[in-house]
Amino acid sequence: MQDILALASANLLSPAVLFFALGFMGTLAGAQLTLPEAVAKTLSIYLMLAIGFKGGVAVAEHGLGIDIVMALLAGMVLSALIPLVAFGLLTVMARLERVDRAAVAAHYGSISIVTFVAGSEALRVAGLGFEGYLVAVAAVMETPAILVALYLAHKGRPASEAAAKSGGRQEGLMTEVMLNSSVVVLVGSFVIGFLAGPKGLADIAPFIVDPFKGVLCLFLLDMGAVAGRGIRSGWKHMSPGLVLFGLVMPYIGAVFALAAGLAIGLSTGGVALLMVLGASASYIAVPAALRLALPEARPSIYLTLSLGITFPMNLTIGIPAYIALAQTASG
Amino acid sequence: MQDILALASANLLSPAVLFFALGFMGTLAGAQLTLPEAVAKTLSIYLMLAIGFKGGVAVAEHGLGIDIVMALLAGMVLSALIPLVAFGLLTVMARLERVDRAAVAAHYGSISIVTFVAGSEALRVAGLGFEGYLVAVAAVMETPAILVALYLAHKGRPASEAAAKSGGRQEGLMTEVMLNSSVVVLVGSFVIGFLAGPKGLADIAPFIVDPFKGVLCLFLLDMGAVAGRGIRSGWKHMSPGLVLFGLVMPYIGAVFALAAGLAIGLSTGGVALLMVLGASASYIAVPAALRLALPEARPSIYLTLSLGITFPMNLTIGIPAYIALAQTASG
Amino acid sequence: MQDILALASANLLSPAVLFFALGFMGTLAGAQLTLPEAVAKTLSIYLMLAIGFKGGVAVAEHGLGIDIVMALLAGMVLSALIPLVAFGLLTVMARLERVDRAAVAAHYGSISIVTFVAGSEALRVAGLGFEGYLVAVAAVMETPAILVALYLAHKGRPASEAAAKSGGRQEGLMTEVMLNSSVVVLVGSFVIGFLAGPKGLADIAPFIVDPFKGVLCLFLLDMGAVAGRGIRSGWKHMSPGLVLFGLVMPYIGAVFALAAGLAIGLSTGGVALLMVLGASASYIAVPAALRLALPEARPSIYLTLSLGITFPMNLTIGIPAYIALAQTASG
Amino acid sequence: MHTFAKKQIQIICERPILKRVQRHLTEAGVKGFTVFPALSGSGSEGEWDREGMVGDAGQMVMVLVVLDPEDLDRVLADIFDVVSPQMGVITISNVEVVRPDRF
Amino acid sequence: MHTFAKKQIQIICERPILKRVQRHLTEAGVKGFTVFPALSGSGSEGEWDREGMVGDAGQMVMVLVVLDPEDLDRVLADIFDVVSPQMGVITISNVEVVRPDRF
Amino acid sequence: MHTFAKKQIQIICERPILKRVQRHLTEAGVKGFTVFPALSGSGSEGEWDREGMVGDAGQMVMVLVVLDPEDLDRVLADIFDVVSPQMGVITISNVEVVRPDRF
Ligand SMILES: Nc1ncnc2c1ncn2[C@@H]1O[C@H](COP(=O)(O)O)[C@@H](O)[C@H]1O
Ligand SMILES: Nc1ncnc2c1ncn2[C@@H]1O[C@H](COP(=O)(O)O)[C@@H](O)[C@H]1O
Ligand SMILES: Nc1ncnc2c1ncn2[C@@H]1O[C@H](COP(=O)(O)O)[C@@H](O)[C@H]1O
Ligand code: NA
Ligand code: NA
Ligand code: NA
Repeated sequence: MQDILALASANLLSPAVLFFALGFMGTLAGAQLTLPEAVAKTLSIYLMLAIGFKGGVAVAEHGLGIDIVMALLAGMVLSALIPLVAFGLLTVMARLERVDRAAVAAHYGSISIVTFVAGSEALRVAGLGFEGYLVAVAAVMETPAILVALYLAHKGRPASEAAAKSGGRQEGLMTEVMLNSSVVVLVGSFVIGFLAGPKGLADIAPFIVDPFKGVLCLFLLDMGAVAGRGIRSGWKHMSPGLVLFGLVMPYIGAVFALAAGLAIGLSTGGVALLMVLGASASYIAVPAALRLALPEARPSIYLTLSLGITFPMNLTIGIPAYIALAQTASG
Repeated sequence: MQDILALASANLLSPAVLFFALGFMGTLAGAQLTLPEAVAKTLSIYLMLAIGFKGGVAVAEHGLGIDIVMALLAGMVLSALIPLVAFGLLTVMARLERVDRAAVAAHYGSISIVTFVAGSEALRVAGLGFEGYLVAVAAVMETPAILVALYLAHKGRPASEAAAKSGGRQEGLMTEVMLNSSVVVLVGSFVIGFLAGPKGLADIAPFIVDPFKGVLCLFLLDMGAVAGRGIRSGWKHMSPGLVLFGLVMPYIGAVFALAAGLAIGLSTGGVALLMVLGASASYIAVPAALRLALPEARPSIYLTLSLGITFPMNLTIGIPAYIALAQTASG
Repeated sequence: MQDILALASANLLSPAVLFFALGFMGTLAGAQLTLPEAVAKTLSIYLMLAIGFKGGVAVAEHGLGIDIVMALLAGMVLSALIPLVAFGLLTVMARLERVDRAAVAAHYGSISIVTFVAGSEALRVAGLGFEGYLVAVAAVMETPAILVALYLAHKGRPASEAAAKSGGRQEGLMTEVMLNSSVVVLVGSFVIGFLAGPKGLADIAPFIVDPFKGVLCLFLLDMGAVAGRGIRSGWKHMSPGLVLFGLVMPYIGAVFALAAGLAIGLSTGGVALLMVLGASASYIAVPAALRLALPEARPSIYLTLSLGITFPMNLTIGIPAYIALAQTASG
Repeated sequence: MHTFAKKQIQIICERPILKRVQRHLTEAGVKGFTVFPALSGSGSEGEWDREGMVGDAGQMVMVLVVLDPEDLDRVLADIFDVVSPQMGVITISNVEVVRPDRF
Repeated sequence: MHTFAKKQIQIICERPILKRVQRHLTEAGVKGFTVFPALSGSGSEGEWDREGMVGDAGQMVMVLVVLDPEDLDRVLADIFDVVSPQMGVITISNVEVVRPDRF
Repeated sequence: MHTFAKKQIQIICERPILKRVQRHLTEAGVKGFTVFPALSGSGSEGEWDREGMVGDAGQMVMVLVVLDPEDLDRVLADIFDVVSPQMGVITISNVEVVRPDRF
């Protein structure tokens, strides 16, 4: 128990979380703390590139095996399964249109790479290692959730209407989703890291390793500001049930991931990180895909939930909780 | 005397000042050397974040005391006092509308954080330490000057007209000014640095400490270009009296700060840095606030003075002069 | 021979080249992998600043001599000569308007600073040093090619028409070209590096030396994406003859540079780097100048060639080939 | 396609007063607006260029408002009061739209 | 100078559907268009601001198309189908051009 | 509100010639103009996209000029000479303004 508290307070007092809080609270108080869009996008690419590369190098060092395939499969299953649970839960907890429930469900099945990064930093502080290939697992978890959500959204409709509504709408959707830049940079950097190996890492470590935590702070300042803005403008669309969903759903996703992680025999850190993936909700790839595929779904609901409620919760108390759970369970 | 010359030439030949000169002169010669706006803004946030954080860590290491309160008070008094002097001097030295005099005065009472940064780098080279909390002093010096200037601008007017003119104009002004992003990032990072302490600093030092001087060079290249552009387009609005004011006023502000710094017992480096604050003129927070509060005041005058004349002067010969003065006076 | 293969594979498996390939192929596959314009521009300025500064420091360490003057002259001669060859070759190999041939020729006479950077990294890996002043040679090679190309473009025309066509068009052209920001930052940083010397370099090395390779990776990801986009949209304007030209011309430029480098007695690494300069084709300064000076020339041809064909070829197989040739010839 | 006549107000104003303009538009009941960043410009107060700038002063933005002709006068009067002491330009033009009820 | 009457379509739409809009414009045979980035805005779905955003969702862009009055109806019908289920605004206005054959 | 008829010229041109366009506008005596950055586009010379670009070639900007109808012909003729050999589009439209003396 003491360990858990120590973990939690170490996390809460880490510069990264404090900068997130600065952005979040400063924005609620009325300040403008966002970074310019061009820079925010670049920092996000930097994070993808850095963790992808480091993951690839880790795999190059430890070798490829069947466990990677297992983990990738587990990730895909989680990404497809969690939306179903989320959809059901939303049906009980909130009065939303079917399409909005499906859209929210997609976000929770998919993942947030920044939460993943924050989780891996917390593990490092806690002295726990993890499997390098989990980066690749994160990448494969981006898309299955979207497909399941589209199915959920359309299932209730008369076939003819569904076909008409989505007529031409799915054109290009799948390539858009599969080729969205964050996935390509993540996977591409993973492969490059695998090819370049530790020698390649040594070359570019002063760019992707040493300043990484500091860059994360700057990025989380921005993310905090964007989350705070989301809460400011989206709060009126939230009901108590929805807020509760945004706080509880991550733990459900995490428990599913816990089971999966134990089943495929991940290390304690690996289990914790898979839980972080299960718990986190997308706010880059999925919203863009849904604007194309489910334009009737309201961003003011899904973005406020994933970015304004779940992301801050995961970053502050979720991550230490998942680590503690993983430690207890792995035990 | 030899020391002063050594100091001055070390400053003039530092990469940071040379890059400023490159931007300034290249622009006067017709080149386009600015950075994109998105990047310039981000670099400025980076500088705030870095010096705020380092200041906070310094205070965490040396402990909080009554001296901080004294210094904050001194800063506020300076920021309120200097505009009065500047306003009076302008009345003598230049033929300007009352509102323009008040606007210029506001800039000189407030501070330029980049000049502060350049000053602290020069102190480091000169081997002089300074109180970490001076960062917080810089933050509190941003706003009092604006209030005094608004008072000066409106004092001369018939009450009715003044009220009419500013009708609705001050709406939101104060929150705008207090919550302007540079102040919030500076103060927020200061508090975070204080909370995170030396351990937090070690984490992100490869981002905010090691590359700091280099980033400053890039930023000063841009600042030089912007200053040069300001001179190119604003020169026609300058009179000999105004130029002289832009060159002399910083020394007056510095002398006030010298007195204040000695009075509250700052270290030699601290006195020098408070002088730099007194001498420097704002070009971010104050111009934006004045566009809201005193739209009749002409930016071509106040921006050309603060950015085109005072900033380069401070950066090149002002800073070494203030350090030398502080050393002589502290003795 | 084995050495050459080792060199080539070390180059092909370097993170920088792999990231270029990721950008290039990802874009051909349909992904959007470019960085925001503001960031791409800044990274390019960063590269100029870093290599200029390092070049200047190298010269400060080794002293100025007549050899620099010789090298600058050689660079200018190459830059003026290569377009003549390119123009002739194009006349044989492709059916293009005179003005398009002249425009393409200008690009090959001028240089690509990113190829230069990649070349100097490859030399470092191969353990070969080079003369620091070659950075300055790169700078002087930007413009003579443009003048020669303008001459070539207008030579064929009746004098009256030529005069009419270019009426007012050359206004400001030369200052535009000489003062284009990349040249000014490169030369300015070179001079600053020379003035600041090794002490100045130590100050800002954590910004311009340590993370350099990593930043180059990020930039090459973007360049790869831009090159891929160029191929996608420009491919229909390419003929087999043009593609062949884009692949062969660099080697011709390189051989000219080889002769010049040997003649003026450069080191092996220096010869190789001069070859890289001779082989590379501009895609920043020259296109912008030609939009002003030769608007009838089609960017879809010259940009596709220089950025879509020659740049990737140089980066992957060209650079190791030039190094190998230089070693053989110097050897 | 059947289209309906509306008005478009184009406000080129300083970025520091953008919030104020937005508040007034919202209070005046317009159903929407879109803001565009300007790059540089020139007017009676001289030239400006946002390249390299750190602060918001000295930048202009353009606010586009499509609205019903009936609302034009009221909105215009309100916005004119806000913008006229500042640098900037307001123009009004005729546009057609497909879905008239949205404006 | 002698000028010729053309139409300008102004499409304010979400960035994620920009590719789709471009494809439809090209297929509808328009000779050109230009896209501008918007900064922020407000509409029936609330406010948005692209500052600080990482993803493309929640950003609007403006597509300007100058075209011949003859083509207006066809292009408009096609684009309206694409844009109407999404957030956004389409307006049409009259413009004059110097070189009529280019549109 | 009482408004006055003016003209608006909208010049979509290449960034490298922007300085030249500005110089000509100033020399032609226009009282002001504003420049907007474009993001991407398509025309007779194919597509362009400024994302990822380092150089200025291949970028378009839009220059808006509000001016008095009396000055239109002179300014237009001058600008047309500058822009017509290059890529780009010039359109003219009618706008109303509140303060007629400013243009
Ligand atoms: N006639 C005009 N056409 C377009 N934009 C203008 C015009 N006049 C002024 N502007 C814009 O409004 C800003 C302020 O103008 P001013 O208030 O005249 O200094 C200028 O810098 C331009 O960006
Ligand atoms: N009346 C309007 N005038 C200008 N832009 C508008 C208007 N209505 C909506 N918009 C833009 O279109 C976006 C989506 O609008 P809506 O579909 O109403 O949510 C808004 O965020 C604005 O950027
Ligand atoms: N009809 C049009 N409507 C709007 N923008 C256009 C149009 N035609 C051309 N443009 C813009 O002008 C650029 C150059 O066009 P062009 O000279 O036809 O290659 C294009 O890339 C577009 O950005
Ligand atoms: Na998840
Ligand atoms: Na001051
Ligand atoms: Na060359």
